[in-house]
Amino acid sequence: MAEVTYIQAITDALREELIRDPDVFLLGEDIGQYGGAFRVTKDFLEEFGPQRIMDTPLSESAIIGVACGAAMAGMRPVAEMQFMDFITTGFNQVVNVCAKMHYRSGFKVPMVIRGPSGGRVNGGPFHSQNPEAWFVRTPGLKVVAPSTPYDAKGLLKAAIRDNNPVLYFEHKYLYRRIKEELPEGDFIVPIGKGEIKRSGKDATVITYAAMVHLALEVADDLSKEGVEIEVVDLRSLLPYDKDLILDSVRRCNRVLLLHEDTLTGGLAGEWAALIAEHAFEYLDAPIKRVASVDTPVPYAPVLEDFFLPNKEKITKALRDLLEY
Amino acid sequence: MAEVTYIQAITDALREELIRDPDVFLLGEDIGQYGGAFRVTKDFLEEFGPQRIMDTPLSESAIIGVACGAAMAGMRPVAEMQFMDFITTGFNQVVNVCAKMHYRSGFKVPMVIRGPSGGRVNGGPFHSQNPEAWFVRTPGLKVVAPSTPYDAKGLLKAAIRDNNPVLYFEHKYLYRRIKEELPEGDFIVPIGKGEIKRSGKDATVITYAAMVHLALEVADDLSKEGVEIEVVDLRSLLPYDKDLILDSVRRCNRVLLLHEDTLTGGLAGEWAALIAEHAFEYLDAPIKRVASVDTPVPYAPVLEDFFLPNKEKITKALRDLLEY
Amino acid sequence: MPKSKSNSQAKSNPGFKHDIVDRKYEGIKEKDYLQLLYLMKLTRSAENRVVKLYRQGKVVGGVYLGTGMEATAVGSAYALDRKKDDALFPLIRDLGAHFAFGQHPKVYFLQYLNRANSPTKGKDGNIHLSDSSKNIIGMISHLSAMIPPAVGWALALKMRGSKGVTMNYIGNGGSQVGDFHEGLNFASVRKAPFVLIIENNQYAYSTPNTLQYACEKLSDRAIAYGIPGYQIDGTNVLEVFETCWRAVQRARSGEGPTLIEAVSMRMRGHSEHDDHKYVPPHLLEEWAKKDPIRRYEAFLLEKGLMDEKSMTELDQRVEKEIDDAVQFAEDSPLPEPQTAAEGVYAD
Amino acid sequence: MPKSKSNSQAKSNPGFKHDIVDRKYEGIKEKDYLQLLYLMKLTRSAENRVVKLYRQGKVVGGVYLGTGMEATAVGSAYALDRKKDDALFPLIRDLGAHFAFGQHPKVYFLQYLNRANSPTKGKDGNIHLSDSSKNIIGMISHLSAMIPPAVGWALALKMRGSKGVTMNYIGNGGSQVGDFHEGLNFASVRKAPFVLIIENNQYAYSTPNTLQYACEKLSDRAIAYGIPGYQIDGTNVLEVFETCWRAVQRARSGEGPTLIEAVSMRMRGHSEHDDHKYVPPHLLEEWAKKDPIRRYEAFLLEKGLMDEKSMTELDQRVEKEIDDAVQFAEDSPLPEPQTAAEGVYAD
Ligand SMILES: Cc1ncc(C[n+]2csc(CCOP(=O)(O)OP(=O)(O)O)c2C)c(N)n1
Ligand SMILES: Cc1ncc(C[n+]2csc(CCOP(=O)(O)OP(=O)(O)O)c2C)c(N)n1
Ligand SMILES: [Mg+2]
Ligand SMILES: [Mg+2]
Repeated sequence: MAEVTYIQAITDALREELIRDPDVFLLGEDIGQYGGAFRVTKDFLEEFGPQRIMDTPLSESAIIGVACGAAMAGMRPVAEMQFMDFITTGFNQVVNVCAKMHYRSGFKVPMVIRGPSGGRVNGGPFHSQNPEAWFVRTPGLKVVAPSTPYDAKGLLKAAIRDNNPVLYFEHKYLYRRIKEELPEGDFIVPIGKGEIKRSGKDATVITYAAMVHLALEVADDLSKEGVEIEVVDLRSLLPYDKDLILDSVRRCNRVLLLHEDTLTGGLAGEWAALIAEHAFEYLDAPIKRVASVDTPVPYAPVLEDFFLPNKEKITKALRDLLEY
Repeated sequence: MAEVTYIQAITDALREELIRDPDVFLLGEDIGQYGGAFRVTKDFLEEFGPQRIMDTPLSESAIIGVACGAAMAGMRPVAEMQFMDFITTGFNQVVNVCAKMHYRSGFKVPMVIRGPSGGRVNGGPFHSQNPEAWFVRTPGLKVVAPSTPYDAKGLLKAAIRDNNPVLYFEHKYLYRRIKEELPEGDFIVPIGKGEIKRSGKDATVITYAAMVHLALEVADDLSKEGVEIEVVDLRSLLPYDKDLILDSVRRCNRVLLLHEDTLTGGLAGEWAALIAEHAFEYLDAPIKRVASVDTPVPYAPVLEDFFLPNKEKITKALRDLLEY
Repeated sequence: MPKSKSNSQAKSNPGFKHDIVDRKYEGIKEKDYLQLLYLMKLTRSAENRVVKLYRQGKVVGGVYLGTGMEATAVGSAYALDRKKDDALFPLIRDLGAHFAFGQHPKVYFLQYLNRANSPTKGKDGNIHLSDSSKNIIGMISHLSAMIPPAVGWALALKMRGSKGVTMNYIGNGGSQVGDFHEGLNFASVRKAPFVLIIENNQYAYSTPNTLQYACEKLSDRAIAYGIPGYQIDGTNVLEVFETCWRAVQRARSGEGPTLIEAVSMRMRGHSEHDDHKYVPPHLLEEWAKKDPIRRYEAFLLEKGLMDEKSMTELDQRVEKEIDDAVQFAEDSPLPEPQTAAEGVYAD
Repeated sequence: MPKSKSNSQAKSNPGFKHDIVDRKYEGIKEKDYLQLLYLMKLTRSAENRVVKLYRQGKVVGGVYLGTGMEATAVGSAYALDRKKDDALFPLIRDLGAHFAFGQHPKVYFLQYLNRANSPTKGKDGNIHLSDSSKNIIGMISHLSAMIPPAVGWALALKMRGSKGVTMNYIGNGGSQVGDFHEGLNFASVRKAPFVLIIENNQYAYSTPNTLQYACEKLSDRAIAYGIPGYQIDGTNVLEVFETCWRAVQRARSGEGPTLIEAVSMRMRGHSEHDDHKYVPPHLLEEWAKKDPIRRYEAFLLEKGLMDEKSMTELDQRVEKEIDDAVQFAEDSPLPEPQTAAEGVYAD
């Protein structure tokens, strides 16, 4: 059993689903002959043919809308955004056409929109964004964001099999940096279920995607000082695992909310509200947030480093919590 | 001094700014001869001519983008969305072009996007939304949402004079339902400053727009029982008045966060996080949220009534807080 | 300015000039002649009845009519064939297309009266009605947003080896929206079995065409996508039918999309609360002479396919059907409040 | 497949076939002939240098070049006049347009090396550089998104009584995006003083035109907006200049926008990490014969406006300017980290 990278896990999930279900097809810019900007669908065109691996015009709104219509007609399209930043040009299709279709018409919309998101790769303001929070506030959508190859594979399969529009955010910083051995055979990771990636008792960090790894590094460091930090990986952002969050907070009594997206209006707010309402009595310290600075994602490495959460910021916040 | 409706206050602000500053101009669908779907700009075409009152093609993305470019070139455009629901088709222009322009290029973008939002008028899923939260998480934008004629006029003037893209959400339910006497002469309401619309001591409600009035009604009812509820009207949603929220919570020790937008991922989360971090010691009860049900806005009156916050839901939440 | 016509007024019209050429219309069969009239009358009658209900306060929200445009709505969708897997994506003025595609009038009233047993269960309003059992996909409000899904549906049919075709509509205003361009371009590159009808009714809400676009004919936009484009008289149901029928056959045989601009006039306000004052009265008078129902009646009378008697019978039949449909809808229950929370997600 | 040409290789080319017709090009003056060559050479040299810096690890992120397209970028923007209030909205392959519009090469290197004194202060990357002092407005990544702002800027000029014109660019891929349609339609309805250049370089990243659009010529899309459209040889700097010059004069005199499709070839990968393998080698060989710089050099040699000596001197001058510019940029400071938090809002 070989180690599989995060990006390979995505490729494997797509290939296995294409084989399993003839209704599954992929569409997006440069996904055919080129195999996608990040080569997620390398060699798929030869394997599955141009009908199931559809190179599209440069038109995100049409890509998403076409996927929606095809899904309503019984297919299971998986649309790639070359970068998730570009989903904004198809925004109306996502939030008003796809998201509201079942509620208002009864038509099912089994489709996935997937693509790379996130920073720390010097991509600048338009190739580094974390657009997930725009969608988490939109009923009718599901939103997932895996942090490991296992979750990446299992969640993508679950997303493709789901009868609703699912937004699947891949963190491009993890693509080739994270590896693990994956079990043989088919498996899914259920949408809506988080996972404790590290158990602890002194404080809990609620997070997802690339920040999981940063949190784990900090937790390892602090462990040497005898402090045990729990790391909760939400994996799904909508719906999200409220029970897991509340359970962890009730056990650890101190909580840090962490995301790579910018602070104000970010997802940590939603989690904070949940906790402050439903685990209020268990809190021994204020709820803290660490997130990116409230700016566009700057390009220069020194600026992006300043902008993003990092080990120092997370450690400092945890120390504040522990010392409270 | 006559009473002025909320919608008249908007009309007055636009007219006065058009007169004051020759760089101000309006653009949007049907705003000229017709005077706008809600007649906000009635008779403006005759008064200011077709260059300053520009009827546009049916193209929200172009309307916003054109406004952006004109603003960069030194004008002060005010773009109307016939309904704020339609801003989603120009979403990329708002969040990627307008919002990031100054940060990445130094060009100023003094523009306003305004229009009717909100429900309770049986407008159905596409004419009733509260899109503000999509923008509050986007650095580079300012977002305001007045609840009274005074604030409507003062904030619109402030928005037009601001050197940044400002989204101005009018609540259409209030258009002709809310009246008040306005002072003579020019005034503005500064962006970023909230206002206590009713002082209290037993609990505070943080809210904005149409919900302010609902909160005030509930507060009046509860006052008869000897309970004094404070009602904080944020007015500005980005930036928002953190000091005012924290001060109110520190005095009242119990807080209800209220908005008409749907619950999950809504703005109340942001406020909850602020409070749970910075006023933690002052809380005598969990933070509560009341918001719309997590669905699209349903059309049928019985369904919309179920969907929206109402006096019963607010009263119940406040009683829970008070009895805690 | 013509006021809302009651059904009795619209009944018969000896002497109405029709200028419809009597020739062999491709695709049309004997029985279709009367059916087309029936469908147009059903449409107008249903819409007039909704206005009545609206005035009685029984309809909330907006009311949008296709008065003057019935020939476009009916003639186009009548060219489709549900048995061949076709799908319909109608727009705001296309009640006639619903009927031509086999929808029952009672569904229309259930929808406008937001009953629990309407296709949207009261969750979406007015003319936004879908019917998943009939492959009718109701619009969202954002104009042109349904074009990409209609193209996607068409491509799905193609992928599955079906010969089905999808038909979608857009206004002379809505065709300025980006999705018009993206959707039609996508369709043409992929040769989707797709027909798009531009309903050019001279206005977009209050905005005249001179402020919407600067090209000569909207049908010329077909050139931008390398597909055929036709500008036709949208008040002549036979011309509409024939042009759409050819386009549907073309799509069915794998040759790709067609763009059809059907020219007509929106004879009422944008919605029923719009006074329509921005339209010069002479324009309405001129267009009244081209009323799609009255001129087609005159044609059928002249052609001898109908007489005064059968005309009266038809009106009575239509009236009865509408009466029954309204009754059925009014007798149907409103949704239970808590159903508002249901159905956001499919299982 | 031609590799990245060093400047010395590209220097002189006796015998290179040019096929440029020697005639009176409207708008062009004697001195312009040499200036156009200088600008194209400056462009290619600057881009080649950035590749070098990239390979040395000094440039982070992507590197996007306009190799093979210099005639389009230079010839078009050279038709503008900053003194007349014109504004430039260049795209990813348009370094030459920056130079032709008066930008200094050092700014380009400051930008690519994300220095504190670059126009974006390190906040935006690579070719996304604006210069508010020169009315150059840098693109955002989302293709076609700059078209509506460019139209808005044009309308602002018109409103203020200026005779200025804005010029913007879009790719053969990017012209499928909705904003292309909305922006150009808006411009044509309002007769904005606006020129849009479609740079048809055969590919959009890896995607060939057959998968992007189905019309014959992208310039035919002008018909959809009732404006003039021209398809021209984008590797002939004189043809590009003349066509754009006419379009600019037309816009300046209030007659509205023009759409120009300049046909060329993207001679390198989409970005420097793209191996470009999807392009059939014979295509690159054919297009190499139309190299905009070499054929224009050959033309100038034949016309007697240059000789071997002046050519060498020009190359040396360009080389020196680039050396100095790189030196200046490398000597400039990186931004202070905390400046990341500044400038989100204007005062
Ligand atoms: C994207 C979008 N913007 C604005 C509106 C508001 N609106 C509703 S109908 C209408 C006019 C539509 O005109 P047209 O497309 O010609 O269709 P018609 O009503 O004439 O049939 C407008 C502006 C909308 N529905 N969608
Ligand atoms: C809206 C949008 N979608 C996707 C991309 C990703 N992308 C960057 S360049 C490119 C190809 C552009 O092709 P073209 O428009 O022909 O310009 P060229 O690079 O050939 O000059 C793509 C797909 C983008 N920048 N913007
Ligand atoms: Mg119309
Ligand atoms: Mg290209």
